[in-house]
Amino acid sequence: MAMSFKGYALIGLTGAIGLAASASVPTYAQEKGAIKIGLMLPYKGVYAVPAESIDRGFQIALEEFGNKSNGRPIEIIRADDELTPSVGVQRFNKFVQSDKVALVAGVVGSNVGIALSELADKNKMPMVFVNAFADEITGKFCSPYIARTSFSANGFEYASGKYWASKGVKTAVTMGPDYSAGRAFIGGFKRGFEDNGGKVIEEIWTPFQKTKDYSAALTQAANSGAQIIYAFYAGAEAIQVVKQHADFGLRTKIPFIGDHWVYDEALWPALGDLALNAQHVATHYPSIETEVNQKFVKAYNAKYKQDPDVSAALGYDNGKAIMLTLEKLGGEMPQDRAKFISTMRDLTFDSPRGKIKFNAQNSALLEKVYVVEIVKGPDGKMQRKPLDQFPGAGDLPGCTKSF
Amino acid sequence: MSALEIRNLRKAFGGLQVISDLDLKVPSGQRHAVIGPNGAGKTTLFNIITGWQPPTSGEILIQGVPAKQGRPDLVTRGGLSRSFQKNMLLESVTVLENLRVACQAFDASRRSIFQSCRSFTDVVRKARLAAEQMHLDTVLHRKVNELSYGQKRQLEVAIALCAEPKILLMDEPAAGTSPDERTSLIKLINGLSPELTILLVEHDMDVVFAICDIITVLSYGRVLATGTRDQIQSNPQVIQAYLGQRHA
Amino acid sequence: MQPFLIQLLNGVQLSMLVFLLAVGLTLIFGLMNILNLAHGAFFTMGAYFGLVVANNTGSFWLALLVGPLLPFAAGFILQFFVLQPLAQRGRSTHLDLALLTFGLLFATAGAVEYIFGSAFHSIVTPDVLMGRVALLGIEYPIYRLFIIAIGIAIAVGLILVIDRTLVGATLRAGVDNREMVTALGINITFLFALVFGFGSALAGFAGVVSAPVMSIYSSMGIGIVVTTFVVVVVGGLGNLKGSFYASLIVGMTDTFAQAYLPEAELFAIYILLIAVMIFRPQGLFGAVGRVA
Amino acid sequence: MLKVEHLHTYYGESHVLQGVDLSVTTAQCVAVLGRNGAGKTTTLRSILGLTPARRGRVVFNEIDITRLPTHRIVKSGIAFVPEDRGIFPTVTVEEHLAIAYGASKRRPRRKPIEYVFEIFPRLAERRKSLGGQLSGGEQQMLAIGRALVAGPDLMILDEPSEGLAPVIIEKLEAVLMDIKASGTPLLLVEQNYHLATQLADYVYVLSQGRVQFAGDTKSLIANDDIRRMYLSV
Amino acid sequence: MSADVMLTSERRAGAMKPLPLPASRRAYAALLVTIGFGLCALPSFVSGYVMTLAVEVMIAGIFASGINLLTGYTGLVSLGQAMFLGFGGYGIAIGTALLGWPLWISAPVTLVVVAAIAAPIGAICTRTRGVEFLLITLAFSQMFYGAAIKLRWTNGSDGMTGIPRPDLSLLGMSADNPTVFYYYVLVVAVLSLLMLWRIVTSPFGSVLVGIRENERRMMSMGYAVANYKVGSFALAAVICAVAGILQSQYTYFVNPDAMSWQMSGEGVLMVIIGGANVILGPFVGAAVFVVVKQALSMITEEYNLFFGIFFMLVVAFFRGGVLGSISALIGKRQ
Repeated sequence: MAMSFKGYALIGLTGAIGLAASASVPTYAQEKGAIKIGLMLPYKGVYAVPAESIDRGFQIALEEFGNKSNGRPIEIIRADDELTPSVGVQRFNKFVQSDKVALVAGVVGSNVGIALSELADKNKMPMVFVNAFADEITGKFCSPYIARTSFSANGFEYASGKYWASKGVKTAVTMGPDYSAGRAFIGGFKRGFEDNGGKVIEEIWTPFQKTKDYSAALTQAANSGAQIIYAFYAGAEAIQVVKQHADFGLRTKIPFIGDHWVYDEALWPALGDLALNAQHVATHYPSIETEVNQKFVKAYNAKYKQDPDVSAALGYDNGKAIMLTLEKLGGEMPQDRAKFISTMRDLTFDSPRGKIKFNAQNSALLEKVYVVEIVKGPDGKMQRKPLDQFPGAGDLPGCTKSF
Repeated sequence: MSALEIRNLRKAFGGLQVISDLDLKVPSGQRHAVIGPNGAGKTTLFNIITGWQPPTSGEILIQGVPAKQGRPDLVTRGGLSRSFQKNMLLESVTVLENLRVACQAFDASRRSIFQSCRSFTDVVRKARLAAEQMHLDTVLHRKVNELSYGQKRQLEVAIALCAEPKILLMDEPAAGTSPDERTSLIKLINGLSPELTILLVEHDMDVVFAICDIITVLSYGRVLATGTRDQIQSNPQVIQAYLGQRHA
Repeated sequence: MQPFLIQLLNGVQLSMLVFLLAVGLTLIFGLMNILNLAHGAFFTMGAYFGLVVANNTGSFWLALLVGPLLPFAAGFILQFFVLQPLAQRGRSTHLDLALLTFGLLFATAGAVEYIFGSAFHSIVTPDVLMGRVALLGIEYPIYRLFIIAIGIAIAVGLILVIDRTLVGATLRAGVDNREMVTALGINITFLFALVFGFGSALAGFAGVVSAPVMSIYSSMGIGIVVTTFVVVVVGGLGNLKGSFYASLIVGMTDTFAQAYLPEAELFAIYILLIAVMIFRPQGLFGAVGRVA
Repeated sequence: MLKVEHLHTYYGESHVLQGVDLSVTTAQCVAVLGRNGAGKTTTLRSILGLTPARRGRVVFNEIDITRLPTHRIVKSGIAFVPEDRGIFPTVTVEEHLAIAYGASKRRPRRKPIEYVFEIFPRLAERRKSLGGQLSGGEQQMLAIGRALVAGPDLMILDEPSEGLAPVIIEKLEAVLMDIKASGTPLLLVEQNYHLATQLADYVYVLSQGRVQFAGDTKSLIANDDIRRMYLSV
Repeated sequence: MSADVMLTSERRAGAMKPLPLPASRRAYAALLVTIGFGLCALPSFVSGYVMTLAVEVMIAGIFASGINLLTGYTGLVSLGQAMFLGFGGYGIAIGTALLGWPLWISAPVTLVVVAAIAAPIGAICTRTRGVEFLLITLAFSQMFYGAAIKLRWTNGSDGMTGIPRPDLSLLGMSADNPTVFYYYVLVVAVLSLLMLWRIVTSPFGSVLVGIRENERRMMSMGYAVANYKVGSFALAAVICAVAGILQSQYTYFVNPDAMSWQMSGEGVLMVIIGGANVILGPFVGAAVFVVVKQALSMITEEYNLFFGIFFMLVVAFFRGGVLGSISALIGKRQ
């Protein structure tokens, strides 16, 4: 039972070999010249589809700048956070300590975003979120090292609540995945809806990434007596819930209303006719007739032979904000890395979805939110038809730090 | 007072009556054997006495105290220790460690968490003594799974002795041993303190006669006869049930 | 009342799906004393193989028929060439084997991702089973009723086979006394491997059946296998009828917790399991007649 | 027809059989006697491949069966009645017979199951009962019946009389006599000296995993020393 | 207390024969010291990332050591130890973030609470054995995992952030610095290891080994086995909770994933890789695990596949784990 000394010797030997081996791992010499950007996205799992689009949009933005900033090449190092905070932390550490990146971009899940915000702050590593819409990211967890190039959940969904209340809907039941972003989106809708005379009767939360069969939740929702179901789901979860809503014959009883993630272009092949005639809020759709957007859509179409979805547009904005900031800084990451983020905060630029400005907590603000309907176009393909448009709402307060 | 007294013991598995109306008294210091054909209920009897199985009804007094059901550890603490028919040893640790753990069970140190076992030298000394008693001192630092079968049988008894019991139950201690091993085992057992009460289950009649003065014959869960060697050998019932008609 | 009825049906439907998985697990445990943590892997294999068949032929029914063949082969091979020899060498305890199958569970999820990527897939519901039927004042999707019917049919079929046929008698005999069955001239190793394969095939079958309702994705088997363990333990390890009733109990608990007590939906079944283990460690439906 | 040569068998490290030789010829009943732990049961288990021998040879009907798996050995024509009778508690009497019949390739009698019910009318009465509900005697009958339906060339019985009441043993003796008379050779391990000497033509006495005596039954009865040393009180 | 100690040391000098030891004992001791120095000096000659990996290895090693006490020493294979990893992390998070206690109060309180929760859980679980034990521990951990996802005041599946590292400003250091944190974890790991070493060589530990070897025999020796099993369960839980505290400090946050059954499975795997019932086995296992996982994730996205296969091979062919196999090899050659 007590270990023999032979045992010790073995352990010692093994340990020594292990140490020698680990010591001999070559440490990556900082390549002079290239600026390394760590791009962290959930390439696998329920958000694999938006992740892929973001990556593509990000590349389009970089190509616009010739993949160079002030003559220095840009190198993207990718990592998969698996939409799991603990994995995200490991990948982040690898970015910082092994890959020696200049900054980290990406991140879809707000759960991962929350975990990383603290880490970025402690490591003084600039972190430019592409999604991570939860209001807390730039509220409670705000940091001089963190920026978000998209928008906050409240800024977007408040308009949705307002729109549906204005359409005469009095009561709603909400459904969403039970995690930070889900709560933030549904919360935004609820504020907009109730501020304008609506009433959310019941909130149903399904476990994030765990629920595959929504029959029990949908049955409860249908039974709540509300006029509509308002939901936030994305990727695979969205397909699942929309299909099951139809399976149970609820389309005639209680409409299932969502936003541009529930009815994302990327999901149209899977949803088929179920997406048709859905009305939803959007920050971007391909046919927005601005010069910047048309240019982006063209470039995207040329490279990927399809129209960009909203995630691609957000990925593009993420890349563009980073490139513009680098340009302003002369292609150098400043010694004080907080300066990178504060430089970004001062940017104003045109993006496919409108003019981008940042607030004091480094979160991009929405210039406008569109309401669209999915219709069959003259070519028989589905497309979006604009119905209405609102100004984006402000972010929720909560940041106690000042920078 | 008897060292062990069994009153009116019954045990049934489902509808099958394994032990019925069994009474047995073993006075202090007696060497008592229980024999009987397979399926006579010997092992069940042992399991009930040692608290492994609850009786259907009846009472067991160890040193005058009723035995607690379902707690073999308390039975051992009450002064009754057993060896097993099939070796039940701590196979991958040393002989000394087996014995040390056995002795430690009766030492206050057994609950100590932050002191090395070796610092409790009393326990180690007792363990060494137990080993010497059963002639295992030459293999103290061998792992049990490296021992010969005979040595394992000796260790089986030695562990039971570490509890310093008043009553020792031995379940076929000689099963599977060679004649030499058997002879030495008998010698060792006969060398134990005469105050120790021994209850022995054994098939090998040579071993039984060499160790015990009183023999109880069990058949179908009942006591057929109790008596000395001669009484048993001349009992017609015993001859019929156990020894065979043509063979007495 | 109506929503309650729908939830009831939802519960039965989930129960039957879980039952299809639990059957194999409990048969394998009852006969071979192996806790097959890889059971979820066979669920995944069946679903993906069914998906391949459905994509190439466009037939759901063919997928349902052919999909389980791959898990059958995999299960047979696993038992006959890996688990059985390891167990026979006497070096591996049933816990080692359980851990080995744990590795297989993850290897399968990884392999599936390697081949099919991480996207979510679905098999289209066949036209016959599309739509809803009206009953007792509610409308319910036909496909989900189909799942219920399949579950009950397989439960009844299996119980009949095991209670009434020679093969069933041989299996019961194998549970009672494996060595004696060998000594009657029966190649029990082969027979058990067949049963292992059959149990795996049922898991694969469940994978195909569930595809139109739930998605097909690489780690689909990892989540559901834990629920299946709960069923198998609540029903009494190795007890076929027990696992049928336990499927119903667990499926209902899960569905009704989701519907009426969402705070507890993720752990209601575990509380159930722990309660059962405290009061009846041998499972609700005893150890009597383990397979039958 | 059965020849066992220099059989050495181990349980783990324990050397149980230390070179056992024995043989059974056609229409003969052979008994193996000895005390508990002498290696009798192990000898049978080694013949059947349940505890394979490490060294030595078992030849049956001119085929070397030493390394064959048990089910193949049984299929080659050996039927086994184990010491604990090996009755399946959750299987009915009828099914017991059906399983054994189904497993054997040879189908010697037209209706072997009916034949067993003829020999053991008690079993016919209980054909729907589960194995676990049978009494000890009924279980023993079933175990023998189950061995018979396979139509074996050799029957091996391990202590058939164990745990049976004397009346039942008498009945058992009669049945075994019949089987012997019908031409099926028997290999029998027995502690019941009386039964063994009644049935057997030839006797082996085992002790310490070795054959200590081999000879016809008469010579054993005549040999007091052997009986005293290796068999009983 | 001190009288006792004196007594025993007197006895040691007097009565106990010195155990026969190999002459090379000093050489082994020297080797151990060398390793110690090596670990202390590690930060001065490797990159920050290797140090981060070393931190991960040590934390995983402590976690696996807790499992080893239960699995390797007591013979109870649990698939639910991750719940205590999570308890450690959540305990510290609740103490510091929700209740506002300082770390030096939160940490010991967490460990005490974990022991208090683990004891009744252990009492229920250890009534079963083998596969049932495996499944009931799994059920318990799944239950807490589910509860952690659902609980609002611990932020549900998002988990809790802002977990502080120790305040070392008195020493003029900040634990946010990777090197300082490395030393902090090293110290805790060595202390945990020493504690574990104490436990397994103690009388209590020898009873646990006895239970692993033959539970029935231990009962018939007079041990109230059930109590020891519960004790072992609770101690193992505390060690796992220590790892949980470190893990949450390392990442500054904790979420329900810490309690997932995959996490428990990985812990068991580390024990098996390293060699069960060897005190350093879990650390070796953790090192192999972390390094292999890291290497695989650099080479391929599909490390689940290779990892699963690796797992199967280890279980099937290297029962004694790395240390056990090396030791068996050397044993054969001698």
